Amino acid sequence: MNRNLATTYSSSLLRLFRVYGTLFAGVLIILCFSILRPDSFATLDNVINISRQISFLVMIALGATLVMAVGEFDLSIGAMASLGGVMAAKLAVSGQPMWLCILLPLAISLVIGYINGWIVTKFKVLSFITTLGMGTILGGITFWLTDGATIFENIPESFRYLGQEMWFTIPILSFIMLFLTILFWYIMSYTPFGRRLYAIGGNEAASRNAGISVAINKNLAFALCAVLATLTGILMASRLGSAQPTSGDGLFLPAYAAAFLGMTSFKEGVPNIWGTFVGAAIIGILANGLTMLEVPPFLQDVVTGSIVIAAVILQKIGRDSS
Amino acid sequence: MNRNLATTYSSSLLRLFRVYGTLFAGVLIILCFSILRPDSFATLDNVINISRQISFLVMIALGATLVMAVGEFDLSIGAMASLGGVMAAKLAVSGQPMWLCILLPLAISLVIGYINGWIVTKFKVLSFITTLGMGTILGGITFWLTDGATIFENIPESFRYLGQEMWFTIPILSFIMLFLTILFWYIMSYTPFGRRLYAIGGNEAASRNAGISVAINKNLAFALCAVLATLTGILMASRLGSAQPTSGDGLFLPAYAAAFLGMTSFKEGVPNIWGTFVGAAIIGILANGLTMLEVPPFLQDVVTGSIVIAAVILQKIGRDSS
Amino acid sequence: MLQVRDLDKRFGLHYALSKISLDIHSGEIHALVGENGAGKSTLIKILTGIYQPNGGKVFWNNQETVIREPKTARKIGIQVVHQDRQLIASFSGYENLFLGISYPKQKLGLGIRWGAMKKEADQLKSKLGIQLDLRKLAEHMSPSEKTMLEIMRAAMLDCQLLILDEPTAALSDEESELLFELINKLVAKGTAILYVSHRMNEILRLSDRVTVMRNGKIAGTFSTKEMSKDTLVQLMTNQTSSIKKQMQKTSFSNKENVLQLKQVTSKDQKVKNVSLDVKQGEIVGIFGLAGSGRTELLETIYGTRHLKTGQMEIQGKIVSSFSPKHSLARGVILIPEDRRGDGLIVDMSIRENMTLSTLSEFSSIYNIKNQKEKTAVRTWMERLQVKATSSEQPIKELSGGNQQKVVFAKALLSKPILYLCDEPTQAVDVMTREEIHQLLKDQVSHDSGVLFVSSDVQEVLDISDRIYVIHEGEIVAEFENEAVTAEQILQVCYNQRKQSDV
Amino acid sequence: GSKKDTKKIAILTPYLSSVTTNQMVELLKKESKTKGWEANVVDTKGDVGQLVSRMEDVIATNVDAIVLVSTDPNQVKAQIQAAKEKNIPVFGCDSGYIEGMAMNATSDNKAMSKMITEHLFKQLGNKPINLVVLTHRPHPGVLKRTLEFDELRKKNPNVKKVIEQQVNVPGPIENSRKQMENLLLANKAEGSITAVWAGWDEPAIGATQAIQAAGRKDIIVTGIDGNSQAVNLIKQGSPLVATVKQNFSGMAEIVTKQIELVFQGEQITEKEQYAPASLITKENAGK
Ligand SMILES: Nc1ncnc2c1ncn2[C@@H]1O[C@H](COP(=O)(O)OP(=O)(O)OP(=O)(O)O)[C@@H](O)[C@H]1O
Ligand SMILES: Nc1ncnc2c1ncn2[C@@H]1O[C@H](COP(=O)(O)OP(=O)(O)OP(=O)(O)O)[C@@H](O)[C@H]1O
Ligand SMILES: [Mg+2]
Ligand SMILES: [Mg+2]
Repeated sequence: MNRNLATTYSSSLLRLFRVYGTLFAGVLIILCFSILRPDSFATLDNVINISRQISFLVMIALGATLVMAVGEFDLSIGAMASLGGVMAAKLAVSGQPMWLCILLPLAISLVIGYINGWIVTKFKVLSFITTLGMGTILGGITFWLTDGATIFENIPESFRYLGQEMWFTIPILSFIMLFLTILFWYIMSYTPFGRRLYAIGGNEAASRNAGISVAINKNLAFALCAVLATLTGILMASRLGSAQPTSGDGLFLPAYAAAFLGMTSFKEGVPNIWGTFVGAAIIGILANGLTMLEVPPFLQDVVTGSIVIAAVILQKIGRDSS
Repeated sequence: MNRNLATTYSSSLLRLFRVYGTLFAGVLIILCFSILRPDSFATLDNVINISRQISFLVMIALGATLVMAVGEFDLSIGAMASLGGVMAAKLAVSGQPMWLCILLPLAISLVIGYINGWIVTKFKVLSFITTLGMGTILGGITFWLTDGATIFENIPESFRYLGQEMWFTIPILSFIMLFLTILFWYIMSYTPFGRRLYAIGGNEAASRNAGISVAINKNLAFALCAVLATLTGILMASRLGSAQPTSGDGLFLPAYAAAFLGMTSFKEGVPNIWGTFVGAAIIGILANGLTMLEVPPFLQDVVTGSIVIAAVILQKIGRDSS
Repeated sequence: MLQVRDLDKRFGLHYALSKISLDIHSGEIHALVGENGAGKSTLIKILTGIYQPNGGKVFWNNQETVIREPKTARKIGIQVVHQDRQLIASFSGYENLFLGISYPKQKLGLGIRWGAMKKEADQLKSKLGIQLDLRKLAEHMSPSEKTMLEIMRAAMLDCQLLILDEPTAALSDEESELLFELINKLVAKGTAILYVSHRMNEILRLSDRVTVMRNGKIAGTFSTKEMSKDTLVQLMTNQTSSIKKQMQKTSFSNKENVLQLKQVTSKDQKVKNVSLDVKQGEIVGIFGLAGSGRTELLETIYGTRHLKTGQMEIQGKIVSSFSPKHSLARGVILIPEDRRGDGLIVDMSIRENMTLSTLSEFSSIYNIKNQKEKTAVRTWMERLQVKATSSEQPIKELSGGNQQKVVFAKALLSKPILYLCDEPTQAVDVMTREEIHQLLKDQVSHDSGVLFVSSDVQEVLDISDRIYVIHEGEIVAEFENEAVTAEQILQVCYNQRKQSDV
Repeated sequence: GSKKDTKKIAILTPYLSSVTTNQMVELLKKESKTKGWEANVVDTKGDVGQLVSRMEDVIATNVDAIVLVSTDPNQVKAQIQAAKEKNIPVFGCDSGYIEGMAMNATSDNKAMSKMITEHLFKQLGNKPINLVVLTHRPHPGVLKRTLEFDELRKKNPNVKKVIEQQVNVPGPIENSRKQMENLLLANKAEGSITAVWAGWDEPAIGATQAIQAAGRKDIIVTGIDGNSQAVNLIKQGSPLVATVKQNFSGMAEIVTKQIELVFQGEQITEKEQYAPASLITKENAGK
């Protein structure tokens, strides 16, 4: 029947909207900026520019997504990133080889993240409070390492390589970001480990009863999250050529904003890697475009907040009828 | 049987621990500080001092608790508090009567909070992302109202009354805090409204089937939360005699720390008013005691974080055996 | 094969199991029966490593074994379908099937071979003869589909002992038959079955031996051949059953309508063109095969599902506002199918749950009258014999059947004129089931009406005055419950299905 | 630079919510307007990583000049080079100078710290000194002041005790007030605290309020910045006895003038230019 066809058609359009709504919103934002600032926003240079700018947010938000996938939160990611940058910079200043400057902090953070998970799973403590406490502790350690001051003197040139260099006119940072996104997308979607993480997040008791080692998998998710946060911090220090004791703190809320925005995309209601990527991209593009449009600072906030809310609402349109 | 008696005894002790564990931790902290600094910590003056210092945190955390009770989050409380202080100060500077300086911001925040709730319930958007967006918008508005500067010139003396005066040598702030805590404890425990909020947080579908208007009650929880945050902001401005555009932002994380700490007390796993109070008190007492002990700044963080984690672990001890 | 000796389990101070001893031989179907809260599920949870016992020993193939976690149980060959569904809502049927077992992996690398996984699952599906769209997410499956999925999952791995905790509670007769076939196939291979059910007919028909539990203790193990329904019930309760069924026929033609639907269609087309009526004092049964839209029909009447066209009258008044709240105000209540998902707040106490929909009766706007509330709750707990330590016990600690009783008490508290009952007696023991029937009959004698949905034809026949048969959301037949038989009703259903298949 | 007639300048800072930074930005905006330039302000709320990104954005939009306000230029080294390659001059205002920038106008943090610290020690005379230090070391300017202060206090033999506290940002007034309240209760004896040295004015204000509320007469407070709330307190004769007023209008004026020179195609020789700071005490407050 004709009517049925129409219904089918419109309902599959709605379905598309529900799944890709946030992505559509992102495209819409890009279109707007491109029309308003064709000469500066819609340029290849700027695409590269944005891809580098969002790289930190994407990386740290990937970690947040892993922990959210098992139904927990890690509020220490900001502090972890700051500490990571500081550790790497201190090592670099003290003349250690580059690989050690990167791997040692990553190894340390792996342990710290695992401890986060261990406290949560062993004592059944809410992750919210555990990681808040851990974040405070890490902040103290960072402060102790730096005396609160930015580290920038005597940082060797090689330390800046990853953060500042390009390959084929594309920043290395952008490559790293893309590589990690694809890697974790693969892990989460196509490996048993990823499926287990999602199962735990979906129904912990059922997963345990099905024979999944809930504790170990959760601990690993926390450990990976900490490693990603630390990597973000290290790369940020490399990019700035200096390590501030609070450099990562500002990433914490945007990271969760990205992950939650992502939850409205692709797999509804489930934290997912590409969703997080799109979420981070939207946040990054908004900041970039609004600066280019020279919107006054207070209006930028109002616009950003409104667009984020609008983007998620947009995606719910027609939900009832489906 | 003797063995049984012993089991009974120890198991009821464990039960006590489970319910009051965090409270015990709090008492332990107080004992430690009292022994280490009997002449300054364990004094009536200091009790009064602490009661005033925690008043802001308690008030704003009460609001967070309400929203958590219905299973949602409000991340805009910090921005709401800042805006509240700024609005009140602007009104005071413009010569409005005191009651208007207080009631108008409260009324405005009631509407804003209700909108938060409305977006969440109407469009089924995650409250996390909605309120994050709203917080950004509110931050922009505050900035617009103040041009980013602190408001302090021409604030009338009467504006400072609530924040700075005492009744019977006890700060008015402490009275307000206690009054609100008792009020909301009563509301949450002894009124149908409170019961409904908890029911919604427990199982939304079942609550709806039981004839509860889920949307309206949730919206009200958000509205009350915003009002409490605004009140906090106003009182903070009154206390400082000035309104900074970011004064409330720093309260956001501690408020949730308090509420989550509180969830481990009294009613296990359920956000509850006295739990939040105890949580806020622990955070406040730690800051107070550690400053008095003149612990170096970085160690303060490490100690605070560790104690918070230890407090929640303590309370889980013996959980398995029950 | 499995020997249990002197098993104890304590919750707080309360013994849920004491000195349980039980033997299960390979290749037998061993039934486990007992009142609600007798401890059946607890025993199963110990055998599958979810709980640890406080005393006693378990021997598996003559070796003492400690089942420390669910993983251990699965490894040694104990598979289980729990009373509460254990699925990941956001996962598809396929993914749920492979939960906790090793996925088929690529030769090189770590990736999952989705193709192989699907093939394996589909093979199993056709082997078991189960019809189920495995691509669907678990959250979109109906209770019966979820059960079938769990049964498939248990059958995925080779198992020596399969434990089924009330598997048929949410299944229709047809699906139950499928399950029985499957059970017989497994038994033929030497698998032992531990079967928990409140449906005595199934027990008598299926099992070789039956163990009766009473109050956390074993009342005895018997050969099923020597058992009858009455003796079983007697063993379970330790008293002779007194409830006598009798059908007295009344004429309803002169009574007023409590509910009348005229060509009601729901927005999502799950309910189509339904016209029906329920008269005062009448119990009207609705029967249909799984997925025929019975739940949806009740939800549309109750207001949780949107109505598109048609007209609804309650007590002769045309209804214009649809929501659970309005329905309750009109005196219409729903006993939902999924009691944990839609009926109860599991973290709250019995008291708080029971009075939830009638809170205003026990309170003014600024406070709740505690004494009044407690008295009412206690009264109903006694009347329905809810087995609990006190009215303050959280719902999640109650046995399945006792949870259902709380749902019922909540409904009864609101003194409704129309009951919409969706599988109200699932998971409820025989005695309680009779009680619930009796309760409903008592209620209708006060001029209220009941719309009663059950997957059990016999139950529908036992209780209803009139029966509608529903198929794909449409009413296809109506019977006065006089001379009609179960076969006749089922016949209508199957005929309809054949027609729509063509 | 761009070919358009109106020159565009971008003003970037992470600290727009700080009173003094805000003051400077406002002045820069006003000055630009009178010169007929279009000024665009970008604030990153304390986030330096963000600042880097936003700087790249304005470079991409081809502004004619960039002004960094209250920012450590070491953290945007690469971006300064990128701007240089596109011929966009980068000016510092209260920031610092590094290779590649056009110039920086500042009041020397070190000098200011020296000025106020010496004043403080002079006030305290020859008695034993017990100090509370309220600071926020992550802020580069405040750090410089604190380090200079550390040098000076070590040289002063009268300094017996130093309690350093980190002030939380955002919310420095409320936070420093609380910390001071606690310290006062912990040190009740007369002379157990004789002075508070604050890294900038907001904590000085919080500490002053706490001292006033406790009714302690034996403690004096100093700040740095000269924000008007602090100047007000000094005028009233509160425990806050002095601050150093940075010449923000001076800095903004210098920068504006230098931008104009660059737009006219001239070279800047003086890379670091100072707008001298002045000590504010009760005697000259509010004049
Ligand atoms: N987690 C728990 N905490 C406290 N008590 C519990 C818990 N789980 C079960 N119980 C109690 O143990 C007893 C046995 O419960 P169980 O679920 O085993 O009964 P059952 O025989 O399966 O009943 P049903 O037929 O209703 O499912 C009940 O009294 C129940 O209240
Ligand atoms: N949330 C949902 N999303 C999508 N489909 C659903 C959902 N709930 C039910 N369905 C489908 O709707 C149809 C009717 O389901 P439902 O189970 O409610 O009918 P029923 O007659 O009550 O049968 P049952 O005996 O299974 O309860 C089924 O095909 C079912 O798979
Ligand atoms: Mg059971
Ligand atoms: Mg159904």
